[in-house]
Amino acid sequence: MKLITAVVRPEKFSDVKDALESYGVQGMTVLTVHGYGRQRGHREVYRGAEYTVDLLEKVRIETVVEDGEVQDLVDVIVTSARTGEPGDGKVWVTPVENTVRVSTGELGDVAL
Amino acid sequence: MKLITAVVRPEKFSDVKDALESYGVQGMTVLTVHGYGRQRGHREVYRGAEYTVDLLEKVRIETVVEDGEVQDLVDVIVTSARTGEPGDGKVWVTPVENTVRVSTGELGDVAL
Amino acid sequence: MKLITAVVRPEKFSDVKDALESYGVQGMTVLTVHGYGRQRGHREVYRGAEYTVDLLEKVRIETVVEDGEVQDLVDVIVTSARTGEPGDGKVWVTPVENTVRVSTGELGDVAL
Amino acid sequence: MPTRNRDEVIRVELTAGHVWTVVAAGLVFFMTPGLALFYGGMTRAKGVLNMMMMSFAALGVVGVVWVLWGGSMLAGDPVLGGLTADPFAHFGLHGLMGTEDLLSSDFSVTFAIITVALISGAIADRARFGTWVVFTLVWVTLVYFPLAYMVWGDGLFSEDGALGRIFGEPIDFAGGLAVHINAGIAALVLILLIGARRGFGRDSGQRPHNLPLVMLGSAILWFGWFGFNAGAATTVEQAALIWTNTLVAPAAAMLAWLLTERIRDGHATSLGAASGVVAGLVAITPACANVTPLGAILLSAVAGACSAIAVGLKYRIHLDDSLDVCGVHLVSGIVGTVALGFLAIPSEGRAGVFYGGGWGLLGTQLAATLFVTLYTGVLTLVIGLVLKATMGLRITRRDEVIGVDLTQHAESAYSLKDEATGYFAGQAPARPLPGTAEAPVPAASKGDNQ
Amino acid sequence: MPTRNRDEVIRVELTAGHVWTVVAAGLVFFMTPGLALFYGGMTRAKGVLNMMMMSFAALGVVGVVWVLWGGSMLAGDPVLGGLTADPFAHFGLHGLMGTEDLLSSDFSVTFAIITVALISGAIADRARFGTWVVFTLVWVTLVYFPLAYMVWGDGLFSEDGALGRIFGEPIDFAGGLAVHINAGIAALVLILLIGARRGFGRDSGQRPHNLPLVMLGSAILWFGWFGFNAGAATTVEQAALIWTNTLVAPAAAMLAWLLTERIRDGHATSLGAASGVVAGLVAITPACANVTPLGAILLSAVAGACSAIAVGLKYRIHLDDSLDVCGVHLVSGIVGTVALGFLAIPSEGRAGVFYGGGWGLLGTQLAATLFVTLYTGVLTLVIGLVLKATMGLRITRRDEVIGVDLTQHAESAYSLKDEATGYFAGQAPARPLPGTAEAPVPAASKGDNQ
Amino acid sequence: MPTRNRDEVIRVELTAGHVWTVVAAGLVFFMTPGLALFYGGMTRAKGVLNMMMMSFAALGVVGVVWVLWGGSMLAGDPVLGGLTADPFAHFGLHGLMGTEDLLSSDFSVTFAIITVALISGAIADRARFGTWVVFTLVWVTLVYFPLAYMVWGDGLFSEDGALGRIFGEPIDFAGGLAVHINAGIAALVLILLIGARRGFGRDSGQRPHNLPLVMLGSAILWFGWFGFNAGAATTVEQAALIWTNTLVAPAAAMLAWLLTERIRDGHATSLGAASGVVAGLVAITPACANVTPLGAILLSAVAGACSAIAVGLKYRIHLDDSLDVCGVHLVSGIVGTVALGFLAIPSEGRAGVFYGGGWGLLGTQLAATLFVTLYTGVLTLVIGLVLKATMGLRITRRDEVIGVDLTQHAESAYSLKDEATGYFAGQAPARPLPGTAEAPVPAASKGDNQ
Ligand SMILES: Nc1ncnc2c1ncn2[C@@H]1O[C@H](COP(=O)(O)OP(=O)(O)O)[C@@H](O)[C@H]1O
Ligand SMILES: Nc1ncnc2c1ncn2[C@@H]1O[C@H](COP(=O)(O)OP(=O)(O)O)[C@@H](O)[C@H]1O
Ligand SMILES: Nc1ncnc2c1ncn2[C@@H]1O[C@H](COP(=O)(O)OP(=O)(O)O)[C@@H](O)[C@H]1O
Repeated sequence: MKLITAVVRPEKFSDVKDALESYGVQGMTVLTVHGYGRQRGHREVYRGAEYTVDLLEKVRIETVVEDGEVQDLVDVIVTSARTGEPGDGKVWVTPVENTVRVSTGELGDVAL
Repeated sequence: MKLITAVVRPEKFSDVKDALESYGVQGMTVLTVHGYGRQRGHREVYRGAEYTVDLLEKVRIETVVEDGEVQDLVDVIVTSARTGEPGDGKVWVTPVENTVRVSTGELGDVAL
Repeated sequence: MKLITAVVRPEKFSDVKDALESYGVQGMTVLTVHGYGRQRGHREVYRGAEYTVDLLEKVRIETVVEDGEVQDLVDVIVTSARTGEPGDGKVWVTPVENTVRVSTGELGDVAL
Repeated sequence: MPTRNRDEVIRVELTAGHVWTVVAAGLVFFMTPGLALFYGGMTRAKGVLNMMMMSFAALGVVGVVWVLWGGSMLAGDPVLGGLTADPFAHFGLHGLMGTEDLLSSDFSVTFAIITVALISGAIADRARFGTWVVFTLVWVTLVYFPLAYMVWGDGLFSEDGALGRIFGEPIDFAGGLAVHINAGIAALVLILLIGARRGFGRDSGQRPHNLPLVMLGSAILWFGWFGFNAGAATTVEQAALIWTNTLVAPAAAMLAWLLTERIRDGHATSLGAASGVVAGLVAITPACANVTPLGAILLSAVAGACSAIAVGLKYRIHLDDSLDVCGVHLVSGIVGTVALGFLAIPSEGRAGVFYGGGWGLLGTQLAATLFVTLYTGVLTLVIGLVLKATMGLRITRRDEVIGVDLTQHAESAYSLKDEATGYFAGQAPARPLPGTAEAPVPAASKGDNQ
Repeated sequence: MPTRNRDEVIRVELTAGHVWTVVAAGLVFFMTPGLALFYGGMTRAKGVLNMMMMSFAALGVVGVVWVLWGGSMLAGDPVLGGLTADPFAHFGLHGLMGTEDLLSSDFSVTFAIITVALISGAIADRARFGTWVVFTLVWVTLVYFPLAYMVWGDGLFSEDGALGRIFGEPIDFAGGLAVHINAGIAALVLILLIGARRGFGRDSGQRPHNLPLVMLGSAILWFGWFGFNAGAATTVEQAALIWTNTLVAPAAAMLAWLLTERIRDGHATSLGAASGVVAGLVAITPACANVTPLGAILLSAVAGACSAIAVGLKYRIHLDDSLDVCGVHLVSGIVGTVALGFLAIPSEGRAGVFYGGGWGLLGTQLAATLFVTLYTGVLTLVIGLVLKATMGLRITRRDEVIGVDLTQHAESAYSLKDEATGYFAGQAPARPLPGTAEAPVPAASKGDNQ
Repeated sequence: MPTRNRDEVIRVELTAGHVWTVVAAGLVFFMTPGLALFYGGMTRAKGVLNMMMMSFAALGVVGVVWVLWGGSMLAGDPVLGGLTADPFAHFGLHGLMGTEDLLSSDFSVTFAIITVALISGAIADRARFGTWVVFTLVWVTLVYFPLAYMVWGDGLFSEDGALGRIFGEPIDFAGGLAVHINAGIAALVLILLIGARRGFGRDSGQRPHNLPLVMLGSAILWFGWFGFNAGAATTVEQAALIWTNTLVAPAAAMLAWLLTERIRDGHATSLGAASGVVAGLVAITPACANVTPLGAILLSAVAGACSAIAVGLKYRIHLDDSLDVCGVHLVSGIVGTVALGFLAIPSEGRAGVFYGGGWGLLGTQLAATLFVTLYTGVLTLVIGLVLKATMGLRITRRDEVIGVDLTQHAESAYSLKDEATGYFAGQAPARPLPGTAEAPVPAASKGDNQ
């Protein structure tokens, strides 16, 4: 099994989610994060004091999948999340040694 | 060392935490996430427009532990987090190459 | 490639970020988490009922880097995040099998 | 009518007293939304809407009931031996139309609304909303209107009423008996019937979710309370005294509450300040026209300290008075009502013990307190039992875990990080339109990469 | 002047009518910030500041315009055949200084402000702020002031006006025509010109971000509406009737809205309660002095149910009336205005169908509604087209994605988890001071490990 | 007393002037909670409760002090050569009981409260709460009450006072000198004594945490300010003029502030709108009865622009006026007070330069400003130094990092994601009850899997 972690633009999350659903992904865990990268930030002004915001809101998706599906899923994510501008995000893959489904205690690929 | 990542129901988090404490876990890092899976979502209605919410609040726990403790700890989490209904969550284990305790600079198992 | 995950004090985050920038890190993803560890919590009181808060706010940083940079970067983080008191946080390193830059589709080290 | 009748605007025949009544009625009206914020901020985030809705329901139901028969129950001639007035004598308020009595009735209804709303704090996070709506209708009819008539109208406790003749007429200028003790007792009965929240005393999620909202609510309550207490003042001097007491009593009770906390817990809290303000306002309510400013300080400081101590008791006796309706309104209401027996300045032939009036007034105050306790207690118990048996008082355990807002109202209060939470929170409107057979446009086009 | 002229304070020459006008003007003033909260809570989190700013801009611009020429447009003699009054007759309000007319004008300006602000709910999350500022200035001058003069002043619809003589004088006590239908039509025109929000009907991020704020806003509106409706009452009895109707109408409309939701969607919601309150207030506005309390219940229950159904229609016809200005203000405004044709109690020789007045009044009300629709529709279209062609109405697609608060105002509304969000939200002030050549101190020392 | 004395309710002997004073006192009272929101929203999230508590403490302490000796310090005969009035002449307000003077005193106390509360904005996030409580008590007694007496009572600056005879009686209708300059100078002194927040000018966490709260606060301030300014009006015409100016001045100042921002920073902000409103209100305060509406626009536009520029200066001179008490209240207070020297319309033999009154009035205004600066500056410095040496002004560095809410009040403001944050935020109540020896029930049963 592998863990795919993807950091994408918030406004593309809906598309990514739809694409993953269409592909048939069973489960995922998502959360809002702040990302720093090549993308320029914006600035905010409060009573004349200017703040440069260079940590931008992103959505981080993680999904544990079978080894055989990794390549396809990364493609699905990259395609659905892309705008072509800097700031589209990153996807990375890490090894998973085991997975358990809490409700049933099932282990391994069947638990996904 | 291994990293155990567990996604559990918010209402069971307290039990999981107590169980981990009793077991003697030294540290963990937790946060609120939204999970998508087999569990059905709910719907919300605003001025007659209906929204289906299929990303449900979950708590994500991560704890880095010695290799020997992995099995026991996964059991502790699974047992304390289970209700038996879909939506109880997932636990997965990934390899960790090294750990540092920031305050002292200690490395490896002793840093946990 | 490796994934460095660091959990640090919120009030040191700014220093860590500056240090990583000076070192030349290209990207990172951060979020607020709650940590449990050796550090003592505080208590809150509402209408005479006392609550012990033992999950304390921390900032979690993750950055995917080339293998060769891991050691230096961990040092940079540890140095900039340290106060010497319990609660300074943890840094851990896990293996990454591949990385993709969404905007261009570039793979591997060049995607970082 | 902003511009038309400029001359008429100037020559209106309102007297100052009428204007004050109109304004005071508006101020008391504003207290109920204030209470909604005060209570709403004190619940957990997943129950704030339900909490506020209970106050809004009181506004809706009591407002309509009042026009239909409630107004008549306050303004008519006594029936049932002074228990109440004829509810159908002025159906639709028609007998009051075109008279000044309608204005008095306007002022009165605002008290009915807030009294009902006060009760809701005791049953946070677990009451069925439909049952609450029915409860407000029945309770205001059977309990509030009769009691208000007994205490302030020509009912049982008036000079010529059956109880008034025996025990004397109690002093309750603005509602210690009819509002606060009344609501407090009803709350107590409902708590016993509905049971404690799941996790009561153990689940730290039950801490207040938004304290600035609580403080704002307490401020609106205080602001409105100047109308509540002083609205019925009949002379300049009385209005000034009441205004003074309505400022200083919550001030003193706040300090007393904060001091109690500082000594007991080591910290003075903002929730304590907001609570102390309300306790002081409750305590001065019956007494506002009948004590000196120094008396007000004394009376309300005692009330503030008593309530500060009382709110902790619920954990010991495992009685889930969720937002401390009993601890604040019942306790401080009794302190204020009974303290009059000591502190009332001489007026209309009555005076408190400290002013040489003897023990008579104290007896009257105690008797009236006891009567309200019994009357409200018994009737609320009956109403509650019937509702429990028929509609059910409480949501299911599962719904309570998910949250009362989501399960009773299909809503959640906040969506503050909108890009993300927005996308997380759901999908496109699944059924945007009622009764449309066609696939809804939005859902259909959801996949578009627009 | 708190203490100086103690004697004078007491001997002021204010009459009760004046005091009520002063207080009522303050209450109506307070409605606009209430509306800002009501609307602000209903937008997504990244648009709340812009939403509130549109109301604040109305306060700023209309306040100044009124002193300059607006006050004159309400108070002067008719020009252009009764279309408006001379805007420069009382420039700077100078002709009103030292007279009671200034007080009437104070009351009037608050209506102008909120009418403009009402429109903004239709164009949430996508309007250029600079264009909005100019729009408020032009629209209040060309549309609101003339229309208010026609309906309430000596203009076209007055007894002696051209239309008044043909169709009769419509009943519009507090602004069904001049305020709600007027704002609703203007909103409709702007929606057509500006287009739907990106993702309208699909993006669930467009749900309300802060419902307690919405409920607070609706409560402030209700509170202020007692001044809005009753501010121009000329007798005690009328004030009492208006107060009664202003309480019971929103109560009944709230219940009607909640019932509609319960039947249609299965749940009564807090957004429904807040919306029902506003719908009821809108509906009773023209009718508040001319229907019985029972009539008010009927009229507003119908309005509440109609608006509850209307707000869903926008998805079907893909008309992005973002916060339902048309669904609530236009629909309930029309219901209230037209219902008078049936429910008006006899007065000044006119009465509704149900009171034997025949169909005449209904015709007058319909004609006036039609006239306002045309007048406002055409003028707003012209103003909107000119602004679209010159300044542009809408922000860029990119700015809309990032959020209107950040791109129009360089601010974000909340930073609730401050350690973290604070650090995340940015760096030290990059340019704390205007026009300073030296490197700013803060930025320079940022690296310090202090 | 909602229903009892229906007849009396109608026949009250209040005059319109009394009613207006009662209402105005309520409005001014409401400003202090408004200020608490305005300031509270502007702090970081971990300091909002402490910020609001400083205003609540002012309500509590000044409310009680006023009854005890403060009321006497405003109402009595001059002592110490006109520096103040005898604080014990009317201890407990007893000499005012039963007279109309009590009503005047009610109105006055609300000014004392908000003046003290205003100061707190300067020392956000770092003041010891206990010290603040003591400061309010001492400062209101030694600085506010005497100064108010000097300016408005029979003190030094009255016609017959020592300074009034030399420099003339300054114009300060509603408190430019006694309230805003006074509070601004006191704030300045405290800032110097307490020092800057940790991270001042570098830590972006110090941005406002809740801007809708700030806007709500500014709206409540504006609403209440109609009472603040017009409360002491003695004729209809004066009341109308003051109301007009209290509407148009903040409107104009808001536009001026937004324009300044637009030019300087490229964006008009919502914080700018809220701040501009307050700056305009401050500037018009002394002048509200003495300038024309056009004069009000001019005066307040200048004040808005000046304050908009002033709030940026603190970074350059590294003076941590956290919420800009000096930038807004001191600067706009001085602008308003001094501008009267030019813009005052002729009355009581005085007029501004532009109205042919010569330079005399300008001199008087400047002299009074200087006197207040010195009086308040010196006394506040002494009080501050004594408190610093005894109780300590500032919390520890560690407590500041953790946050002033948690360390001073053992509370945190928000718990919005309650399942999670709730569980995260802590454990079951560890010590639910004071003084109980037994293991508390909740904690004991925590492990239960109920
Ligand atoms: N090395 C990295 N490790 C972790 N997250 C990263 C890394 N680089 C980028 N990110 C995440 O991806 C987001 C987009 O990166 P950015 O450099 O702005 O654009 P691009 O993805 O097009 O290179 C960042 O905001 C950050 O959240
Ligand atoms: N493949 C997966 N990868 C990551 N997280 C997952 C995955 N599957 C499920 N989850 C997480 O676990 C939660 C529960 O999963 P769900 O399918 O609803 O029930 P169950 O755990 O009983 O199968 C989800 O809400 C999601 O957060
Ligand atoms: N084994 C662990 N796994 C995951 N996170 C941990 C672990 N131990 C500590 N942490 C994180 O590091 C933070 C600091 O740990 P703590 O034990 O309080 O101090 P120290 O880092 O000095 O040992 C914790 O709040 C938690 O977020």
